[in-house]
Amino acid sequence: MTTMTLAGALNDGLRRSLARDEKVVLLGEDIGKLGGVFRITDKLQEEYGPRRVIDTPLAEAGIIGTAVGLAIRGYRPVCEIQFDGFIYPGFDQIVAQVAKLHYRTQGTVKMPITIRVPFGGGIGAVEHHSESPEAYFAHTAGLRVVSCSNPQDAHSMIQQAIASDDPVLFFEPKRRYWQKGEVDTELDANAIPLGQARVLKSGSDVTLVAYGPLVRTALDVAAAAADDGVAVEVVDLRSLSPVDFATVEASVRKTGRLVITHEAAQSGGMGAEIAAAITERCFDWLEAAPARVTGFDTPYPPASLEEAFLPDLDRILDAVDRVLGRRNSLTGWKATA
Amino acid sequence: MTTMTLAGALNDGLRRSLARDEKVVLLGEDIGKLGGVFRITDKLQEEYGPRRVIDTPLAEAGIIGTAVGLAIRGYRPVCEIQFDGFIYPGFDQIVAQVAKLHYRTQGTVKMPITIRVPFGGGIGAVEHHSESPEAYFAHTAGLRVVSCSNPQDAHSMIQQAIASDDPVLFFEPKRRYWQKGEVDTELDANAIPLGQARVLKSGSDVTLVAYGPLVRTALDVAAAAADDGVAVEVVDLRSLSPVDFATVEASVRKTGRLVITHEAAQSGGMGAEIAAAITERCFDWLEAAPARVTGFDTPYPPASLEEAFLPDLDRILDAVDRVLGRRNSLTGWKATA
Amino acid sequence: MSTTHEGTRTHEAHEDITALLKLEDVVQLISPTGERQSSPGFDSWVDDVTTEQLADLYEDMVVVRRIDTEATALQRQGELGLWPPLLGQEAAQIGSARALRSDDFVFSSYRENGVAYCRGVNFTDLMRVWRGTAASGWNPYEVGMATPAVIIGAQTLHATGYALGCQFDGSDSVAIAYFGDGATSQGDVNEAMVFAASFQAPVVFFCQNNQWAISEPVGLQSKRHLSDRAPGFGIPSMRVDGNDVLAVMAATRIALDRARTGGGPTFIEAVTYRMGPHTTSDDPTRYRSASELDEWRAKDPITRLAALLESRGVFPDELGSRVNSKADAVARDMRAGCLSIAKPNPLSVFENVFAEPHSGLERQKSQYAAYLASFDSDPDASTQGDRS
Amino acid sequence: MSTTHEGTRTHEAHEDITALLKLEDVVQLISPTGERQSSPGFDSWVDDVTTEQLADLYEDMVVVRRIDTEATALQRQGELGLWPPLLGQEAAQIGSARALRSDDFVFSSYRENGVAYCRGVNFTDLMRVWRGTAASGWNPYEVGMATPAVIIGAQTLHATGYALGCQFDGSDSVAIAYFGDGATSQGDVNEAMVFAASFQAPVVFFCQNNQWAISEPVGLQSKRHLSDRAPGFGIPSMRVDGNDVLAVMAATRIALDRARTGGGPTFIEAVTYRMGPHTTSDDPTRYRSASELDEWRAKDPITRLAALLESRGVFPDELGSRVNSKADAVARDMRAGCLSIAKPNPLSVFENVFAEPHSGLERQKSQYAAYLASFDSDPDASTQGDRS
Ligand SMILES: Cc1ncc(C[n+]2csc(CCOP(=O)(O)OP(=O)(O)O)c2C)c(N)n1
Ligand SMILES: Cc1ncc(C[n+]2csc(CCOP(=O)(O)OP(=O)(O)O)c2C)c(N)n1
Ligand SMILES: [Mg+2]
Ligand SMILES: [Mg+2]
Repeated sequence: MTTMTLAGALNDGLRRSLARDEKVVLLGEDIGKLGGVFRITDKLQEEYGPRRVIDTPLAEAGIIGTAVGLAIRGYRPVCEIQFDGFIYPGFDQIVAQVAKLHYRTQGTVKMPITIRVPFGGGIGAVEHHSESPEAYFAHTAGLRVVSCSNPQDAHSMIQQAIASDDPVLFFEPKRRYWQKGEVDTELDANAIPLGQARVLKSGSDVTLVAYGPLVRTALDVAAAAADDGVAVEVVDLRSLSPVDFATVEASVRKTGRLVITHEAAQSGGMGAEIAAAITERCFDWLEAAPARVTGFDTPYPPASLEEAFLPDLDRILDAVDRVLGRRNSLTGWKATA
Repeated sequence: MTTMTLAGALNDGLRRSLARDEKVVLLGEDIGKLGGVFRITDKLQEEYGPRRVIDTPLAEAGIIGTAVGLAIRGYRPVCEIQFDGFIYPGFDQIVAQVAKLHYRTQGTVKMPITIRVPFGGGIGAVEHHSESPEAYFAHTAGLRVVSCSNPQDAHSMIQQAIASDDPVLFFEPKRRYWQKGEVDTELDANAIPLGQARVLKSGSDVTLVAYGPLVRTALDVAAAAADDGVAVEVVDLRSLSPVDFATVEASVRKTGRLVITHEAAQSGGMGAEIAAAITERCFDWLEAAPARVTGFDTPYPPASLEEAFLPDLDRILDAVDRVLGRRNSLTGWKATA
Repeated sequence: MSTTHEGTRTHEAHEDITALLKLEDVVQLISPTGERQSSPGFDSWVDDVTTEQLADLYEDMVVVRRIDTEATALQRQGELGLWPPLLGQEAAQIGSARALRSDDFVFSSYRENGVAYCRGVNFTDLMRVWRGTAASGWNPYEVGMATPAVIIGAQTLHATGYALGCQFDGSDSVAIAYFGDGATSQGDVNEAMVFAASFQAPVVFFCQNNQWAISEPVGLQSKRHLSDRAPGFGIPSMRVDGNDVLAVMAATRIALDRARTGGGPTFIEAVTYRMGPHTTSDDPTRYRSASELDEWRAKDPITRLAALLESRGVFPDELGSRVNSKADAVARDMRAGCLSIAKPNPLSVFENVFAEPHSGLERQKSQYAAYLASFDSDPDASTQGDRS
Repeated sequence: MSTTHEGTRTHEAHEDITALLKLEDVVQLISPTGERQSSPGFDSWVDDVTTEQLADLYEDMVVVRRIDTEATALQRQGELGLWPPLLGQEAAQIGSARALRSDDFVFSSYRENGVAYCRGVNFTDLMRVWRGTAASGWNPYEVGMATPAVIIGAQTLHATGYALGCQFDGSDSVAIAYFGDGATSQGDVNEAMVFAASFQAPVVFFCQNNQWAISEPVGLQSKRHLSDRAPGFGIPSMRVDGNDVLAVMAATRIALDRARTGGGPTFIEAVTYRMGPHTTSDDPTRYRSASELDEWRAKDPITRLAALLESRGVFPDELGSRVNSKADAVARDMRAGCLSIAKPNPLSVFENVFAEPHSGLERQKSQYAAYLASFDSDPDASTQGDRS
């Protein structure tokens, strides 16, 4: 076991992938000498050379489209998108090419491309640097979408994503880059499969589903609720496509209550899909409607308003109260169905 | 009252908008002499000249980005995207600019841009010509998203969209372009507000929500179900952002059962949002979990498989049976909660 | 099928293409009336092409035109959903494709059926997409050609990335991207030039300027020759008569040689004309004049090669009947193949979305299977019963 | 603040910029040591600039450098979240912005604070975005400048569309797009050139080639001069010493005049250097050498203008103290303004998403208001209570 930051764990995971398979190449803006604006690729160009760790011209469609060609040639490209808000110029190549080429070619051409995206808010950044675009990709057939929440998962999941023969959108919780944790660097071979969720804390009263940056907040919620006598079960979703509904379903059949939280806008966000699917699967077990605690349906606001925008301990606790039929800001006192 | 095809109604609505406001300009590929590949802009360049109806170079980001500049200068651009699958190269300009400029400029700059998109399948087309990308835009704060389902709405809604000071994604059900209907061309001033849904057929047993191309299918379902003694209430959503939840809520409080249908992929589609929001609002009224009948989570398939992909009468009836607790393919016989 | 003519020699003059081009606006080696023109710097690249090989090229062009005619007929008869004719562009496609090696890799748009033919794509496979029975017709690795890209320009980046891979591998294989005049306006195509120049990728950008992007004339896309664009990106370019199979072949060989020998990307503008509609759904009379078509008919790529062959003493009748019977046979095979393509099984809609299992999709598949099965088990379960 | 120098004369020689440029690689009117150089074709465009006006330009440059220094300090002190310094690019920004008319319209990136200053943007407003209190600082229509675009290159299309609107209106206003060397790789910038050329839009593409895009040297984006790109799109271009305020002004006036008189778009590459970090978050020592910085220090835009003014007999001390006290005053105002910016109300997060009411958002707003109110009505409702 080694103590690592989440950023350091990603760096080490990338290094191992580069070492393991010479077809792995990293592409992105400023990932070479600079090591990326978040230093996730720190020293990798020095170690593996400019042929394996490639600074590209400043164009996201170019990065993704070039990666597609490399993949057709048998490479395993790992693209870095510098910030969440800069993925959109590459959207067409992702949605119309990366996602569809395996289908289009009837399985003859594989697209083992990993697209790394530092995402989410909470770092006081300027516009386009705090977005949560994951739902766009989870709605896109042909893509796998994952998000890690801690150093151990960061370390394993980045290697699993790169090893996958399918394209993976890999969302990194940027405000947790400096969060430290124990990492068993040898665990990777036996790590949890990429598409699987994980129950981080068990509890019998309410299921709380989170991913990426809000997993830590969710654990804080569970601790605060415990003080209040409420046992919250925290599920770290890890994978957004596919969603591991079996794990969520098992939890909700136990608790009867579901709260989902994410930073992305509420309308059409992951919370909608999870609430809808779990209602389909667990209707007879639900004691209350699943509640969503999310970013608002607004652009990500200026830094001094992000505190208002981002789901936090209090807002999530308010929703926990709501599904429990306790006094809350939305319904006041109300018994559950 | 005049009998018009849906395509003809759009053409007439565009003509009226051009006549009413000289700041209205149409931009797109092949919209001039050709009148667009679906002839929606037929003869408009002849009538209004190449300064008002503009054939642009072949580049969607260019079309949208140029429209943004024109809007800043005080114009009211109407962009045609030739087919649904070609909107993605313009995605960045839509999501990062069109959607956010009013917010970014604190309301000083308006974005009265209409983006017309022929969408959906059922016409036996090749790849990228049958997609349903509406959920991407409904998840994007700052955009209004609508879809018309009949000639009358096409006529009114296109004019309302153009007159709106907000950007509107206008989804046209391409397989219904040739559907005919009565149009009161003078109704427009008193037409239903753009953000409002419409109950097309009332019924007390099941609420069936649809929009765009599947509204007609939904009406067929209601007719077929009526033969079977089931009264289906059909809601034409019309607006996807905002969703007129008040209308859907009122219906579901009456029927206690909800089926939603769309052609887009199920995961993260509009159906997820509607199911989740209605469950939140009507939990105590629901007799069964809302059911979704949608396209699969696959790329849109080759033409000879679209029959399998597209929700149709039988698949929707199967879901109606499901929410009624009648025998169906998914659960067999099962009483509702 | 003809022999592949591979231009393998290196050539001292190829370094300064731009200087070469100062001499002439459009490189032409065969005039519209079939005379062999001399063009310094280009001639030597096709010196080795024998009259027999020219006859093979002639055969290719006639055959792909016949494929095109047959496919158009099949579409009119309702057997294909759509077809994008290449009529008029035979020399551009055959001249370039026959310059390739089998280990080169083609990234094309939808209209390059002539190129696909040269790569050895089976006629029936060529039809699958347009018949709507499959997302694509062939295995790209078997023929060295990606399945067509419909999103305009997207494939130019793929070609660039693939070429970069060839460079990494130390291979001298080359990627070639085919695209149209309209495509040059897309961001992707310009980004492809940026990336290719930056990495000196061994890629050939082959632009068939057929004067039209559906209803839009090339003048709407650019006020300058399209070949003028690339040099500003640091990519040398050539402008050749795209209806002249020899000129096209010479230019392609020059570009391939540059790429193979570390010279990086090259841009070729093949000036040609789309003599048919954009696709079988299009009505070109809405936007262009009959006289324009007549003008280009006089520059037909096949007639001029026939004239040249005739002047070389190749009996046109003999050649003509050999070629026509080949074309007839291909058309017959193609029609039979097309009609034999089976409609896929409904459940195949779920196949190949992913390379590895995806729990969400598997659930949808099994639910749909159960749904389909419900018609078998109980015909009354369907109101329509049209599936049972 | 200085007077705006407007280049309103038409000029016979401007038609053939490319021919002009054959003469010199980079246009320079003031040498790094402050000598006035002659440059045929450019001189006459700044003949009218008096020594007094040169002194005004000097003042502008010193003031914006001071603004930059002060903002950097404010960031270091935690008063701003981020700041993108323009250090070294003063001549490029002031020389071009002072050539504009007030009815022209600027579309810029994040680094054009010198341009904003010239447009009359209030110092405090300049800081709002970087202090994180507002999505933007000013009303674009009041100063003729859009709020900065952070998505690289996006604004070049906006400028093109705006320019098209000017053309439609029959106005002779011009749109100018500012962007960096890195931006030239983006599809949007290339599409903007396509559209601008196709419509002959009255737009000026003003590229500040400051040699770096964060850690990437310009050579990674292009193997050729950036100014070589535009002609292939049918857009004439100029390459000027971006550290020479007069050369920049002359080039901008030529471009503006072309645009106003129906000549269409022009591309200007201003060759300059980003002497500071990319932003206050950046550490340039990771990717570039100290010697490179030294080299460019010798070409400082402000020193050379001071030397020229000195040679013209403008007492540097007197001018120096006038300019410094102005700069001090601006910096003081700015600091005070910055510190006075109030934190916005939480509920303002919902404002201005739409111009017209949106039922979904209104519901979220009222629910959030109720949530906030719940802390007031009952402090115990919150476990944390940190909002009450
Ligand atoms: C991104 C995108 N936008 C629009 C279209 C629709 N479209 C199909 S072909 C075509 C014209 C292409 O013209 P060109 O590049 O000259 O090729 P050609 O058809 O002449 O071979 C257009 C606009 C598309 N396929 N992709
Ligand atoms: C679409 C997009 N991709 C990436 C970024 C991140 N980014 C911000 S500034 C920058 C470098 C820009 O370089 P250049 O265009 O030369 O302008 P400069 O900063 O030198 O003024 C990058 C990559 C961005 N803002 N937008
Ligand atoms: Mg064309
Ligand atoms: Mg730069």
